[in-house]
Amino acid sequence: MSADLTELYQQVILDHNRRPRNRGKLPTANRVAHGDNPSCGDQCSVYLRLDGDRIAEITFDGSGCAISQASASLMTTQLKGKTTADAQKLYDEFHTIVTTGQAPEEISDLGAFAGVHAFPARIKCATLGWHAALNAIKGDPADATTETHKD
Amino acid sequence: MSADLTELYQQVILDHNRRPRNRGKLPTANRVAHGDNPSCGDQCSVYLRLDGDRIAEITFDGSGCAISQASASLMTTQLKGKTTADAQKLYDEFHTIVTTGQAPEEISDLGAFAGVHAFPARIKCATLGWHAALNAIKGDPADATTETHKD
Amino acid sequence: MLDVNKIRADFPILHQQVNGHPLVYLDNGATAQKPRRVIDALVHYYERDNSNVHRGLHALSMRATDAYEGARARIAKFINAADPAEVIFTRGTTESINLVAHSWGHAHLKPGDVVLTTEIEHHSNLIPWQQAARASGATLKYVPFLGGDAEGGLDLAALDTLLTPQVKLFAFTHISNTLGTINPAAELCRRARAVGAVTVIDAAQSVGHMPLDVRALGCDFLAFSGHKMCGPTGIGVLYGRRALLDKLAPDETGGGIVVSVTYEGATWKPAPERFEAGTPNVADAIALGAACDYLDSIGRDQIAAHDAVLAQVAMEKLSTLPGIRIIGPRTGAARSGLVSFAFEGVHAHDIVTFADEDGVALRGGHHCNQPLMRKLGLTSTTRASFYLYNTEQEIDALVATLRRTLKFFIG
Amino acid sequence: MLDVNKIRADFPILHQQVNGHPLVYLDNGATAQKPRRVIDALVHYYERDNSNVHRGLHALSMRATDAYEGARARIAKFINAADPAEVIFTRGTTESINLVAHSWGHAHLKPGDVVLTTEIEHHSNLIPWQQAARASGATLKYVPFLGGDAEGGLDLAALDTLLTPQVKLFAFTHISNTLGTINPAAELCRRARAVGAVTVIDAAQSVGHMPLDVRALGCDFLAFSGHKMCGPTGIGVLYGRRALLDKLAPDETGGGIVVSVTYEGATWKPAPERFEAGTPNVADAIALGAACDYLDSIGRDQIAAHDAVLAQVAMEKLSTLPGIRIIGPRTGAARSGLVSFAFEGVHAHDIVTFADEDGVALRGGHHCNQPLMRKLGLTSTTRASFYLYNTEQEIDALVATLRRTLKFFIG
Ligand SMILES: Cc1ncc(COP(=O)(O)O)c(C=O)c1O
Ligand SMILES: Cc1ncc(COP(=O)(O)O)c(C=O)c1O
Repeated sequence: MSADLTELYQQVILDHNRRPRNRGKLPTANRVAHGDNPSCGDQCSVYLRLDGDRIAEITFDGSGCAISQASASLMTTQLKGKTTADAQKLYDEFHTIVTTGQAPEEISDLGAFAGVHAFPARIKCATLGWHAALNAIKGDPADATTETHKD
Repeated sequence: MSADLTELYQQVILDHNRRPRNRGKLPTANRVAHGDNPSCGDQCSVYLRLDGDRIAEITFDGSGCAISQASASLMTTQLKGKTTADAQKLYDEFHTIVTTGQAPEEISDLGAFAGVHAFPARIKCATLGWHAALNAIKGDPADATTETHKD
Repeated sequence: MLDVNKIRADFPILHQQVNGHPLVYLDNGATAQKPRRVIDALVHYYERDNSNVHRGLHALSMRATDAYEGARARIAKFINAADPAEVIFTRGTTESINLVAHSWGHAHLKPGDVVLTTEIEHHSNLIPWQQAARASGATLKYVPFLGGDAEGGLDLAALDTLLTPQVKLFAFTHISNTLGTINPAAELCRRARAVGAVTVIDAAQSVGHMPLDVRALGCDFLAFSGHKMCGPTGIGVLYGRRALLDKLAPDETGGGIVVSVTYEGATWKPAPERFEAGTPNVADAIALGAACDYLDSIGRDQIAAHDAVLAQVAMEKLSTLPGIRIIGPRTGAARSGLVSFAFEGVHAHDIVTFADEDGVALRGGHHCNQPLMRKLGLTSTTRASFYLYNTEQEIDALVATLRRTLKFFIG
Repeated sequence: MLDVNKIRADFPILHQQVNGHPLVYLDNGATAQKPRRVIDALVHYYERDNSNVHRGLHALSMRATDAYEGARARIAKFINAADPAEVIFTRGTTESINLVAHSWGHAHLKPGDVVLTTEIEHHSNLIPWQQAARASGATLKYVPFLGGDAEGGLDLAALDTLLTPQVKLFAFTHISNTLGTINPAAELCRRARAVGAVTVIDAAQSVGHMPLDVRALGCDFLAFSGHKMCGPTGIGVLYGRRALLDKLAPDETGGGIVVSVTYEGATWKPAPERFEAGTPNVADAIALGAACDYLDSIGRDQIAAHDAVLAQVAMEKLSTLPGIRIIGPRTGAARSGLVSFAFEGVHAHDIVTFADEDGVALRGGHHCNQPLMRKLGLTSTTRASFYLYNTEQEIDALVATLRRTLKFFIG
């Protein structure tokens, strides 16, 4: 396996893909948004319980490649308990990671996605769940279609 | 001037172009048809007085290149007094002349158009008046658009 | 038997390394590669003859017009059309189908009418009919497909019930791009004709892969793309029976299609000009003619046999992989040279990414067949699709890379 | 000043004999010739990168997608669009205008509305509006043109009366392909915007001949063809302002434009995908990007100056010919690099045929401008149209062949 591919499919990603965290509908959710990656058919729904501006609970559901599923899973573990402002900040950092391959020191597991930058076609996969989560936070009922976004 | 071009623009053609015969509307006409060459804009109307199956009188009107105008003019001189069957026969001979360059011995002035065969794009010009005349004979009110025909 | 080594030498693109491995191009269902002869036709045109067509009397324009109309005649022969005027140049299958849906649909469909298609259509032979039905008030109905060994074959018994006199048009694919099903197109046309329905065949996957004769099929319209049959991108064909075309209004209007224009209105030339508004894609039409020459020099019957053998071998070898589900008709049923498959727990995109590391080009996804995928209980499949330059060794490379991928993801 | 000899070396087609004479290509208004760089872009694509775009994850598909989207961005820069998504690939100007007439017209036009265009439009910017007006019940009105020294210039005083709040759309040409008129496009857009009308510019004759900036022009839509700007046939662009595009439904539907499809219906992706159903003309889009590179490497301001000088020289030399009538704006007025003319008693087609004997490629006819011809009292004109590779010597060849022709016909 090439170095690029090993970078892309890090252990943490494979682990989240095999055993997704926080998967399934959230009965207590007060926000939900859906994301589509129309070119490849990946889908992701994100369910939130917002408590003021804090993300009290978050789950996801969907289907897609290992990158998209692991990213959504890992995201839920990172966002739980954060404020909505923190969530936006984390996404910005995550976006930098997947587009540049540069992971800042202090960021832990999200850095596993640095390998994505070598596969530009997969950036959309990695950000799908994040787009859905941010739309849910914004209360935007529109689908988060990755192709409307400049990743 | 090249031999091909001299062949195309024979004296008889130039003469008919400069001094068209039987040009203008025919007040006594009982048949009329219009021909268009849509790619180049050539137009030709043919007016007939049919007397039984004989072409008692024939005139033409229109605008276009020397080939189309001379051909229509010469045609009127050839068709006047002929039966409609003769007209069809003459057209068939004319068509052979302009597509193959082969003029049968006995055909006189029509042979002047043999040079057209070396300029396939001009065959439509040479046959425009003829198509209008045959449509007039048939009593076909539809425009004779040269591009519907396989010349 | 095809001399595949000789054929491969005709395709410059095949002789490259991808990620350190020789390119194994198994994405022919999406687009085919181009032989030298087709590329040369483009270069020749632009270096010697390029000019606008139809309205010119100078040497270049006459050469360009002759070559363009020559390509039309060549393609008419390729599909055995009665008349070159029945060949309308379009951008591809999608535009060809839209042309019929717009022009024919607008003129003929009304509330109470039925447009019939099938559950296995590509989006390009599905959405235009949804739109035409919506615009006219007609109803769109679908011929269902079968499961089991005939998976993806059409349910011809259901067709008996569906093909009523209300059906004004029946549009179906010749070959399914996802399942590999080859539909009995001549029979479908015959039965549609019996109730007076106009037929539209989507021949995107068939015309370059097997002998095809529009008169033997008995269809009214047939659509295909150049790029899937070794021709360039940006050119395709709508074949239409002359009698129907002459009664149809153009969808796009503009220069080149008119007899007479005033500030009040315009009158149309006959087919094919009527349907080709604006400067046509001259160069690519000519190169598509060259693709016909190339394919006929090999023989489409030979290509069909070669495709079928590769699909058979691929299905046998793939079925040794653990947990694989092969989609589409099994043994016996008519099947084209493509094989779709899925694995529980490994997504098609991860498979395609891993295969690419080994130089193997596959396609993964819904293949523009979303509703069909849903019916199959899948979100995506991986597809290997073959053509005249593919070999059995390439199937071994495919199986090897899949085995490595499964090992990585499943262990 | 252009180094025309150096430029000519870039165009393989120019170095040939026609009927024993060096080719003098003066039919650039119909289509332009292609530099080596554009031809090479096609060859490179088909020999190295050819694949279907957007839906693929293998190396070739990613390269093809990058090159295709790169071309879109390149063209956006060429016309200074705010966003590459505002560049929609079409077959050419005609299809671009039809797209607006169909999609925008269908959604917005109703009885009582006025569509405004001008009396000098090419059929491709005329008939689509006649059709859209007919389909919607709107009225089509024309801005008249002037005579005299400003022949073919628009009557801007009449525009005051015509531009009422009922006008929903104003479509006009940037440069007339018959008269050479350069319309004051920015002013026309500004005045149309003042009454709330959407503007559509036909830039077929301008985009490759002068600097063009859609934001400076302030237009809503702008249409052009690749083949008239040194690009390949079969590719063109519709520029549309993002805010308008996002509210428009697609005209053609099929694969590649949808988010989600069921047997009941579909939802659309945003622009540009929404408007590009089916496999796009990938190779020619990429080659059009190469044409932008080429033209910008020369400089469109330089090309415009060169065109203008040639037109000026041509008008001076042509006016020495007996009985000539030169059409279009005279001294002072804005004028592009093409000159139309007519002789009493010698038809344009005979002139073109004679010129061809001397290797000079001209166009004769109505130039897809039939109603304008009628207004000018003509049935056809002969047109010489210039581009970056033409020289003053070629104008001498033009005048010499015309002199011979006149001698033959008139004496
Ligand atoms: C002013 C103008 N508009 C529109 C067109 C149509 O362009 P195309 O034939 O490339 O669609 C042309 C060229 O023929 C033109 O000169
Ligand atoms: C069965 C089928 N129909 C239609 C199409 C659409 O063809 P195109 O994208 O060339 O218009 C395709 C190819 O993608 C296909 O496989």
